[in-house]
Amino acid sequence: MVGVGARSGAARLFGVLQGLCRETWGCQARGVATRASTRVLPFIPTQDPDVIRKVPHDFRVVYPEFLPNPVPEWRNRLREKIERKDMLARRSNMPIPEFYIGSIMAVTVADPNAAGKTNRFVGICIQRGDSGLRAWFSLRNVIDHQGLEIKYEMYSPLVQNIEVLRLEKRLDDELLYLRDALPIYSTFPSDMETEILQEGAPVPVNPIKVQLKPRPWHERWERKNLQGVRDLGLPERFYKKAKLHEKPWEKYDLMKEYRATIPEEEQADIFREISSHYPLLESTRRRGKRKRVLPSLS
Amino acid sequence: MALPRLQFITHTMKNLSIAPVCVSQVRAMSRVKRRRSLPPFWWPKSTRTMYPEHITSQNEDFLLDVVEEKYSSPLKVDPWERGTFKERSMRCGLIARKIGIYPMWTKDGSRLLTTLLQVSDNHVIKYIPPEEHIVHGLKKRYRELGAVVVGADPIDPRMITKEYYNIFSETGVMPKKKMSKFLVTPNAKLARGTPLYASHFRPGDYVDIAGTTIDRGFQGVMKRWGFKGMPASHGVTKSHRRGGTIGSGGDKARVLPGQKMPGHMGRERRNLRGLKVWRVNTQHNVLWVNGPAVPGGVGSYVYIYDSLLPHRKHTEENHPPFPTFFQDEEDIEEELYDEQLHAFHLPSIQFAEK
Amino acid sequence: MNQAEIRKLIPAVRVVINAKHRRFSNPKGPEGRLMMMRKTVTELVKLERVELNYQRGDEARGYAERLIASAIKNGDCHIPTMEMANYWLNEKQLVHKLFKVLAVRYRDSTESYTKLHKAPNKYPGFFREKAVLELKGNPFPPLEPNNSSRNWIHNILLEEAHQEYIKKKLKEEETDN
Amino acid sequence: MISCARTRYHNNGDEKRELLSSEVTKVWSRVGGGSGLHTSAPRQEIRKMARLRVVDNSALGKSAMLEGRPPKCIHIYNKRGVGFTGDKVLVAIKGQKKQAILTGCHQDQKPLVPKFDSNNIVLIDETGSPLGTRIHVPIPTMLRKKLTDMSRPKGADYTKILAIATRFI
Repeated sequence: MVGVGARSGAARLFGVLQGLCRETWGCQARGVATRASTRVLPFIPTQDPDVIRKVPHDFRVVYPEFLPNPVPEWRNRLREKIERKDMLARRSNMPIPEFYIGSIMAVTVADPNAAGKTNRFVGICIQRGDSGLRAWFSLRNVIDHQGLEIKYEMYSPLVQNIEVLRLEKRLDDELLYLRDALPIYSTFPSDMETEILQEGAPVPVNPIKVQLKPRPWHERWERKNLQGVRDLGLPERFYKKAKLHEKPWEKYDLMKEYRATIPEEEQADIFREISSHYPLLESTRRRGKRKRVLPSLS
Repeated sequence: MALPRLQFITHTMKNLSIAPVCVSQVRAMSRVKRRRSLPPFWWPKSTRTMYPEHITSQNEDFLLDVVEEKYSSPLKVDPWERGTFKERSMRCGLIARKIGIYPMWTKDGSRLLTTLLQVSDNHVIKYIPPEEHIVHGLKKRYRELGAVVVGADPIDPRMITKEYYNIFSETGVMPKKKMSKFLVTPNAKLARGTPLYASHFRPGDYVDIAGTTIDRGFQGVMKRWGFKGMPASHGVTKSHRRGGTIGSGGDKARVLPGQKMPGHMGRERRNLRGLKVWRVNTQHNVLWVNGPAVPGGVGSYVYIYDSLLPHRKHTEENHPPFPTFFQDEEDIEEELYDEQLHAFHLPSIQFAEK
Repeated sequence: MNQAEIRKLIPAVRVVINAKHRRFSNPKGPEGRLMMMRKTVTELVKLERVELNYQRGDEARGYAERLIASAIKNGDCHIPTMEMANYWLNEKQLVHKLFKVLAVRYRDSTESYTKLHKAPNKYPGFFREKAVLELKGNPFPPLEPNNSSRNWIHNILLEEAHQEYIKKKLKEEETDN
Repeated sequence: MISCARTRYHNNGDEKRELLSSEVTKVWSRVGGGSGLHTSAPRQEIRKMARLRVVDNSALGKSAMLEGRPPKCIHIYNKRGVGFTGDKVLVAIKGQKKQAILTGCHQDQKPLVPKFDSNNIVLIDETGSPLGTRIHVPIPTMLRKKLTDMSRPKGADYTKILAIATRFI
């Protein structure tokens, strides 16, 4: 007697009861006190197996801030969904192009104190971080022999325009060592023209190796396993000490690696959710056709 | 002695065993016990003991069908007469869950952090008129107030005790996970089963928020009270994070009450007053309130009231929907923003040349 | 920085895990903790059913799941996966078992590869939660006998109630028509 | 050693620019970020005893920087004791006490506020007018508002610093 409708109704009810814990939170606290460690429930993948295949494979690299912060205590599916909606709303007004650490960018912001009420800064992207609406990146340049860095929030409504003048990657994930490098490596003219790459070409990796100034430095770069730096020329004792601080076992810690990522299936769900905006995202991803121009420094 | 105690129990049970929240006094002295590890003896146990019952799948489906049928159509009661707002009227509050924090920007470009509070399935469970409402305080003001019991978040009726289930039997809504009692003036009374939505508050209103802070367990003085600790070297041994002396000799020769010492930190009820509501989402029932300091971690329950601050109180000219916003009867936009807030779908901020 | 790691794409673990790892104290520090986990994972792959403390079993379970999942996904020609198997399995013949036996066994599996049972602990004795961790599809007799619960009293009563419910519904429909 | 490094790697650069940058680098190694002197905490806050860098062309500041005796912060005219862009400081420079305005800070800054590689100051006198006639390096635009707010109609007028700046960022 109980028809299909009732069955689906029962399923919906079950969803209401279970859903709050499972879908929205993805984690549950064991015991009464919150001090007990939080348990993370397994992610239930989408029923459609094609979803993972349909997501463009490089989306997580191009739009990393659409992936939430993986700390389970701070996660909530509804909040992430609303946040993504806001991000897309902002992007439809102010397109944010594809960029990487090492790309040379120009950012125009509204500034009530500037002469023309806008302020443009050109520089190399040395760091980017945070997810969601908090996402930011830092640009560095040397102007009048003075090193300058400015941090920009990607979704701040003060930002008028973001241009990528030269789209390229570097060998490292952070270029903070440019603070200790010779100023020539972070000097870019403010009237730099956009270098155009061929369409569909992969993003070039700039293999430039930077010469650092002699110590003292901001950080102990010999401990950071930097790729984009020439021989540091330090005495042997520095490398010995760096060796002691290495953690070679960390790359085998499978669960540490897992806890720092968003699972593949969940990423597919996130990018499927924003898939109706793909035309918008893709049209603003790389403006115009580009061609590779070799950097003058290398 | 037995009779008053029995009376007390029956009265509190009648009032649904929920302590009055609006009139609770915040005690800052550390001598007073600030948190209980167990609920009070008269608190009805909500969930029953679960054990593997191995119910067959057909029976499982049948049970779900029964539950579904029972709660498919909420109990219809005749709508009560709706009062009008007067000076000193008190409205019912809401129960919400903290779901996260993220930045928003105002129209002059300044950044602010907002806390997102989800008003999840709030329903009125009961109205207690002032005559039946027992107030232990002596103030006349509180004797004139009734109370509205609100529940939030459905719970599977198969998981709870009969005692707890009976509370909801007349309401026609699914049993609730979390309940709270809000003091109201009689003109703000609400019929049982009335759904409450986030649109109970408008953007620009000021609210008070009460919640339980994050439980940090037993902590030392550096974390709990912000002591400086002691030096890392210069002959200090085994005392780097200790508080040092706690009293003096001489005539006192004792530790003064209220001395800051290590102990349990967090899991205390805290009130935040006068937070601005910046934005309301009426589809998902989410409120964006000012600041990242709403007590509790992500997922904790908080109670939202109209602000009691003298300059934030509502007036007869400008007051929020009274006694609540009946969202099923009126149309409302999906997203409501405060005037000063920059909505993300608006174009970038530009400053005009002088 | 406060971002999800994007260099690797990892399939979801199909079991409940702790939000943070447990800090098993070890004189060798974090490395020693991993070496301890390695022993358990090796034993599990070798024996397919091990009895151990619950906390340790729950922690090692995630590592075993991830190892098997990567073996299924990447196969034995993928060098990083092979290095990982080499690290996690102390006995080298087990590397063959991982790729040739377990990866084949769980290829089409849609659920978790391991199972964790809570086990009774000895009395009198030092109380510690005990557990049995096993690989699914092992050759041993099952720990939890799958007896039918159809004849249990509450199931019979519920079935009767179901029949009555259907009859009542039918009658209601008839009266409506 | 620095000039060595430069000739080795950038011998094709502009000659004049080389000279300037070598001076800057020499001074830079003394002040701000990678200073050999241990000035302040790793956060590079401007507190008392922090070495600063004069960026105007006043004779006093120029000679102090060229001698390699950068001015030392001995007081900060705010209530926190940590200097931010636009704050007034008292510096000890070549045995004299001089007031100065901070025009750039090295510690991590909020979004949209430029972070400089060195802690820059411009020397001023009691009336707020600068000792030099030019500022070599860019200064942040937020100084326009801050210095205007700091100025008093019958007191010190700091806005003259804005007039001698060459570039705003």
